Amino acid sequence: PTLVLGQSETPKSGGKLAYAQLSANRRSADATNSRHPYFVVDSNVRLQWNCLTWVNPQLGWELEAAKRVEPTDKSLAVWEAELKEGILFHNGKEMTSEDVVASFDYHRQNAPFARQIKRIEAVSKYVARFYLDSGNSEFPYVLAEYNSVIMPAAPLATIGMDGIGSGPFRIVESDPNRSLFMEKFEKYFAGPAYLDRIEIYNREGQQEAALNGLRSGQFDAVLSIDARAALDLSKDPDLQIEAAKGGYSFVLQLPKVPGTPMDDKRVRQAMAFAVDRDAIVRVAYGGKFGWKGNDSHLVVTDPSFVPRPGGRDVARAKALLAEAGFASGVDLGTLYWSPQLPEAGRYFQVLQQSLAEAGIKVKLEERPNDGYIQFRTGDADLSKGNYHKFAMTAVGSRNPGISLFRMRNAYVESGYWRGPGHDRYMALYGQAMVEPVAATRKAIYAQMQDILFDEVPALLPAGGDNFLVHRKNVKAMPYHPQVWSIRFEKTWKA
Amino acid sequence: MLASLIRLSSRPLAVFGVVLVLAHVAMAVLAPVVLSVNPLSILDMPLQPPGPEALLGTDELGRDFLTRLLYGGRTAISVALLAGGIATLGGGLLGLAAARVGGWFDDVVSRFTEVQLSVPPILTVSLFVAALGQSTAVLVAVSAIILSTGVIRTARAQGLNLMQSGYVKAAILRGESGLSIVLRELLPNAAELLAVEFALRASSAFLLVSALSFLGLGISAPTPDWGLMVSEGLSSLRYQPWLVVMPALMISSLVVGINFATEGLSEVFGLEAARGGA
Amino acid sequence: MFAIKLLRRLAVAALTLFLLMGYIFIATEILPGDALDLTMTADEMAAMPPDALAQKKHELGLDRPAIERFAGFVLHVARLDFGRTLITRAPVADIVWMPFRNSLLLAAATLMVAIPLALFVGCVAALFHNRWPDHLISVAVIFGYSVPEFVIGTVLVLLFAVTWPLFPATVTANTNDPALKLLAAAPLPVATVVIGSVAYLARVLRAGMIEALSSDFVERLRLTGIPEYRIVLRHALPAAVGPALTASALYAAALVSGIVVVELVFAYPGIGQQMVRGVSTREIPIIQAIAILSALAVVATNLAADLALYLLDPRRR
Amino acid sequence: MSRIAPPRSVFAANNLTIAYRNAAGRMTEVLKDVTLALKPGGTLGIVGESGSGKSTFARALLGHLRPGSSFIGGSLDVLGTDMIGADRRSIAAMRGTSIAMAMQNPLTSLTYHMRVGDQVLEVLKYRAGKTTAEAQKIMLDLFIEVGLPDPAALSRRYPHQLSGGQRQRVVIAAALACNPALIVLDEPTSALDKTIEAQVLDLVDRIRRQRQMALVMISHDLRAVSRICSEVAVLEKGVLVETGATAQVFECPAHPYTKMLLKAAQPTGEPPRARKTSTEPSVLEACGLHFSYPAPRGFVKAVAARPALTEIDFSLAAGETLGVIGGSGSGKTTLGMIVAGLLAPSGGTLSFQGGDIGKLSSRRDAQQRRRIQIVFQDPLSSLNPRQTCAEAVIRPARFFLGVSRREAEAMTADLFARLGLPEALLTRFPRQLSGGQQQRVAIARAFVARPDLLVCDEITSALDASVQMQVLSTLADIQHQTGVSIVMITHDLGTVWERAQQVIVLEQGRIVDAGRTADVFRQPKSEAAKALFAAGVLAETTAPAPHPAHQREELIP
Ligand SMILES: Nc1ncnc2c1ncn2[C@@H]1O[C@H](COP(=O)(O)OP(=O)(O)OP(=O)(O)O)[C@@H](O)[C@H]1O
Ligand SMILES: Nc1ncnc2c1ncn2[C@@H]1O[C@H](COP(=O)(O)OP(=O)(O)OP(=O)(O)O)[C@@H](O)[C@H]1O
Ligand SMILES: [Mg+2]
Ligand SMILES: [Mg+2]
Ligand code: NI
Repeated sequence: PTLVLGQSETPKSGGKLAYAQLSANRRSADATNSRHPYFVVDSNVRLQWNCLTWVNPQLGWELEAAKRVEPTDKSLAVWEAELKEGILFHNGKEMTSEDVVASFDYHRQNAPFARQIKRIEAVSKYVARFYLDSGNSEFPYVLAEYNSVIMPAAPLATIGMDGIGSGPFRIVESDPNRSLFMEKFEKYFAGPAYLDRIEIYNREGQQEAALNGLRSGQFDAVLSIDARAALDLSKDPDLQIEAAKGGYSFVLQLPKVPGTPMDDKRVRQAMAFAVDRDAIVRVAYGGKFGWKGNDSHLVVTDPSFVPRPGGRDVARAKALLAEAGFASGVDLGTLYWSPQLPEAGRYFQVLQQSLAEAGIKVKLEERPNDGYIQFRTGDADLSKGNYHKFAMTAVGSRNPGISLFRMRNAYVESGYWRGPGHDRYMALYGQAMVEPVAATRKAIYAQMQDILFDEVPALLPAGGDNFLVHRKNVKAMPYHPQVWSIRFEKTWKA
Repeated sequence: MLASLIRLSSRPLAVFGVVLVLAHVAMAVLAPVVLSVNPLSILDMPLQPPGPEALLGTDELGRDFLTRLLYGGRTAISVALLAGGIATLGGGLLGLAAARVGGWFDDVVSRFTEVQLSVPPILTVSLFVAALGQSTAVLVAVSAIILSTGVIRTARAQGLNLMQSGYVKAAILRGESGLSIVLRELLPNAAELLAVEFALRASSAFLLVSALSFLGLGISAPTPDWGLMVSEGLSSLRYQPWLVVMPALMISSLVVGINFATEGLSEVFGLEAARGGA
Repeated sequence: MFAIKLLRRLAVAALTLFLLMGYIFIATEILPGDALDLTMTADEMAAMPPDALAQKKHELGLDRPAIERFAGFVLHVARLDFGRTLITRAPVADIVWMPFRNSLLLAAATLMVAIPLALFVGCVAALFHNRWPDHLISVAVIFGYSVPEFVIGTVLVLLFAVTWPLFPATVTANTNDPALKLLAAAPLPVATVVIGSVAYLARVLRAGMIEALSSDFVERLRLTGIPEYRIVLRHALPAAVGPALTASALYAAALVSGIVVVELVFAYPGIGQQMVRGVSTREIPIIQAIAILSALAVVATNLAADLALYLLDPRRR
Repeated sequence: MSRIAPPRSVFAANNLTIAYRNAAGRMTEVLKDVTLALKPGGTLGIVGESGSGKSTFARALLGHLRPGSSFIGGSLDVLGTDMIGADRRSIAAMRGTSIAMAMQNPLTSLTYHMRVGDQVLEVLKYRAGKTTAEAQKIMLDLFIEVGLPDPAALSRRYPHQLSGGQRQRVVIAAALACNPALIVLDEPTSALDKTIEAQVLDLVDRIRRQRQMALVMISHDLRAVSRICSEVAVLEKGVLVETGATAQVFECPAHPYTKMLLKAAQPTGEPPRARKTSTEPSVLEACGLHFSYPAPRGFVKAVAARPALTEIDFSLAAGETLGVIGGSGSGKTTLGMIVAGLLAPSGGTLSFQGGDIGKLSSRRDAQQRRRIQIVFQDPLSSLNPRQTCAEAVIRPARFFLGVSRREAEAMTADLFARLGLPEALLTRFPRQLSGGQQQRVAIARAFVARPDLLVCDEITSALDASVQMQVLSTLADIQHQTGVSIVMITHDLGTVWERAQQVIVLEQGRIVDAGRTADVFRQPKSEAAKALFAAGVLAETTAPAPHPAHQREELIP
């Protein structure tokens, strides 16, 4: 990939970069799996690993480990990827199609987006072929997901556990939940990185501690600071803020357990009308750095994004509740949240208060990020009648295909949305995926969003931009709307 | 009693303590009377500087900070008073009874206090909160259990001392019932000690609840609470330090006040020896 | 005779530990709600078919009688095996062990600084009893233990890491780092705990010293013209340390509580982090393990204090 | 440079006044205008009731005042130094070397965590500048001089491993270490029991003579003073009421206070005659009583405790008094508690009016509980500070007799009157009463139950001599009126001599002597009893009143 960084100084090699991350899209990590790509994700993905493709800050896809990714036919259901030659893993082995097959055999079973891959085979030493369950014109985006890294081939039970990737840095030390130390991989296929060492410290939920560390000189950078901190720190002459427009937003997953209020469309609609999106943008994102969500996973920067018609309407919300039989208000129980981003606490308190004004009672309970996904989903299995919990999750910006796919049935983020509305939605999705004309596709996406406005399978009230702050002596350290797509191989210290 | 109060009034630090405590109590009681703003409602822009609309500005959620500050002690103080009261009364009676009854009963009570004292308070709370969920009732009950151990020990020691006195022996020899001895002979003579214990226990309950709220295990948002406000305000420490400083000051001044007052009281009552300096 | 006393004291400690396990077991396993309730919401449970529920209970060992489970619990704990976490099924001992060491380290460092400091402060206060240095110290001491650790910690960071960047604001050392490296990374956490501890210890010591200095034997020494420094150091201090020791041992539990809070303020890799995480994920086994380990530490401290008392006070031998 | 002439007196106090600031902030004088001197080599005894200012004077001699008190007038010159004006340093320089003091309480005035030898060495090293080796030798000599057995081994012990008498000797040895010109002994014997007391007094007298030093001895024990001191000063509430040669002052005391002290110290008259034991039914009968305190609880059994009482037999007739005497720790209190029902005997029988009472009071029947009452040693602690004096009596009246409140009040008022307590006291709280009044209220509480047996455990030992007499005569009056039997536990032989018909002597939990008072006193059968009485005999040579043990008259018809 070519990074246009627009710097005039000549980069220097060497040095150590220590940064704290405040957001981690983490599964639980314990000593046995702390190096696995699935357990400490986001800020280390492109440091340690490579995927076949990469999504750039403008949210367009580019080639990464592959030199070619294309469909084999018009159905768009079979795709071929050809690896660049001479990509070495940290253990010195060359990356081949065998590794791609082994990796995706694992991903197929463990990563939600990779489930669409029905089969994968090695065609030649460098070419692998993917067979999808249906056509998907945006499949290269799936290959850029954080879960889609290429690991050295190994049995399913052990693959990825050693933490060996092909990225510009390799893990030398890991402390579950606390830190990850990496050193430069000299034989990185795109040329060695400038920095000798990167130390990542996990300070999720502790922005203040992280910023104190920055001020006291312990850290060179802090990733995913909130809008207000960014605003304040931009006044500091020693520091520089990097912003990425249209970053994370929060989904409220509404488990539609039969017989509970959330199963009733009118209650969900009432929520959509009651929530004070402006207040959230104001409080959590300082007014200018956030955007009002439209209850789809689309991000405001996306050309296909359609704003939700009409503003906040408490009276309407109350009327809907009354219609659903909750004239004196409804208690939805506990909403579990985790501090995946520094502003989350404020975000959900505003949400809670604004829902309360319409008579919708929600209790908040904080859970640590670590293990939160397991906690939230439990052993959700609709066939057994197990639902996940009434909880939130942070979602990063994606291409429309991936974003809109997240409302499918049998998925936690849609809260197991079902019924005719859902079926119409998914039919439109299938249509869009094989639609070659962009404008037509956009029209279909707009129709899909209309369905969401009416059905409100999940609530996505608002989102905000991504910020990182670094010292001025750190050069070429850009941020990205997708945190897992950041890359620091061109970053250097003056 | 009156004489004790007069002697107390000659100690400037004790008076200072009593005044602090009374000021806090007045504030907690009067908050809803003087203030018309709902401490939960979100007014406008967050982190407004002090102004005519919000005298101390707004907090990070855009709620009136003064209102929240004045309301901020109510929950924790009520929890502390309740827990302290239950602990003092229950623990006091239990300790005195253990001293009177002796034998296996004393053994059981003493073992219980020993065991309870060896589990750090915060862990006891954690255990119960994890098992029973986070609620005010759980907080009160668990704090009361934790604090009662100290009271039991003090009361038991005092009880054993009193058991040596002629009037208790005389009552035993008369054949008075255990209850009558505890209530008639022991309790009145441990009353001052228990009063001081109550103040101390309530203040440690308050500190405990504040620390728990700070950790996110105590009183939960959006209830205004000083411990919680300190932790919420940390992110604004640099813009509006008073969001942290004021609630921290509230917590500290209340506890300092209680401690000054009780120090004075126990000196006036001549209780240092009975309390064993701890 | 000493050996017998020692044995008896050890037996008492062992009994305390045993009862403690019973207490912790009852608190977590017999009280309303078992491990199952904690990992699932009521709706989920209601929606679960009975045989699946029974299967689940069996997996977690909840279908055995309480006594049997308690026996198992005790036997496992005796081997320092704290079972597996409810969610990830990872061995609890692995999760808790190093953080526990780190917290002990923090406690030890704290005491190493706090005890000499408290001795000094306590002696000064006692020597100047009822004069201005004593009054000053008494007031400072009350402030010291009235201000919560999280406030002290925040103030220290603000002063010595942000305003004057002398010390690290947050602990970057890793859980498995060697002891010295960890401590070198944690001057402010240590200072925070020290402030509260010194206040408490100095207060106890001051009381002990005042009592010792007003004792008959000190008066006799004064009337014999023995130099004051010798009276204080050789006669009064050892007599004051005894009661202070007993009181300090009681303080051990409070110290652990303080440490837990400070660890969170500074992201120190100790049990505090694990505890809060454990509570919010309802990982009872983790909290159980932490509670047992720290109680063990407290019981051991009490034991050590008693032994020290035996050595200090010949009357007890 | 002329040598300082030897002072004409060891110390001279002129109008010395010392006051302390009380809790209310007012100055209270504890010594008023005391003028007193002692010539070199002289021996002075200072006597007076508790709180009369004896110890205050003793400390003042060393230039030391207790915290809170100060010199407010007069002068005090000790060995040529002005103790009021001199700076602290020069006063400190005199302490231990020129003047030394042995404190009132030998049991607590040694540092408990230091070997006793080291504590004497310390004085020699720091005060006399001796090297360790020199000091070691002097220390051992001193120990021999004060009569401590096996000094080398003993010096390596800790204070608690020494008996009270031995500790007192160590304290005296430390005071003597630097060979002071004046030694002050503050109640050297009050914490000791009679036998040891005699030995210590002997020792003091001998050493003083050998070393030719001046001695001030403070005591409330007139016999001890008359034995050791050639001069005596009598203090009453801080005022010096009488001084002079000991023999003269004691022979014909001029001041009424001195007379009162003397009278209180000497028993007079004869022991009351025992009624015929054969005809009178016995109220209380003990047969083979046995008791041991439970060994301290634990998992490993401690060495079994020595029984506190073994093989106790006695009987007490109605209306009579049984005296229980014996050294400290001999089991007197234990016996009293068993009789009262606070402890249950572990063996033997105890019967009261024919019924078995060998059990705890809680298992006795209500009548037995009512008929046996006890009065305790410490008058203040025997009354509930939170109840008025009337309430203390009304409660048992109603409890035992089931009378109405009004009746109980009337009974209380009546009892108060009979005990010579002013009616005004009814509504007061115990702290507002004097010690003697408190003790009489306690007696009233016992008598309101109309007991047949009263246990008195050292009921006067906490009281001043003058008050003791009042309490005892009150008790005698009411015994006369009600015909109650009394078990009188005391270490005051005089009281037993005067009030008890029968006496038992306990030693180490056994009865070593028993019988009619006169018999036991005259012909003690056991060594323990002999030692007990020998200590009492001391005063006999100097005291004016004849000692009971030497009256040769037949008491029993
Ligand atoms: N700080 C003090 N300094 C001096 N005297 C005090 C002080 N506090 C109380 N007093 C009182 O001074 C009076 C004299 O006490 P002192 O010890 O000299 O009496 P004493 O004759 O030695 O009595 P005892 O026979 O009980 O030892 C007592 O009434 C005592 O209570
Ligand atoms: N509660 C107790 N536990 C164990 N031993 C005790 C207890 N009380 C007293 N003793 C022991 O029992 C023995 C008798 O004690 P008791 O108090 O009856 O003596 P006493 O004759 O009243 O002595 P004194 O004259 O000093 O009052 C002593 O050796 C004492 O140490
Ligand atoms: Mg005296
Ligand atoms: Mg006795
Ligand atoms: Ni005699």
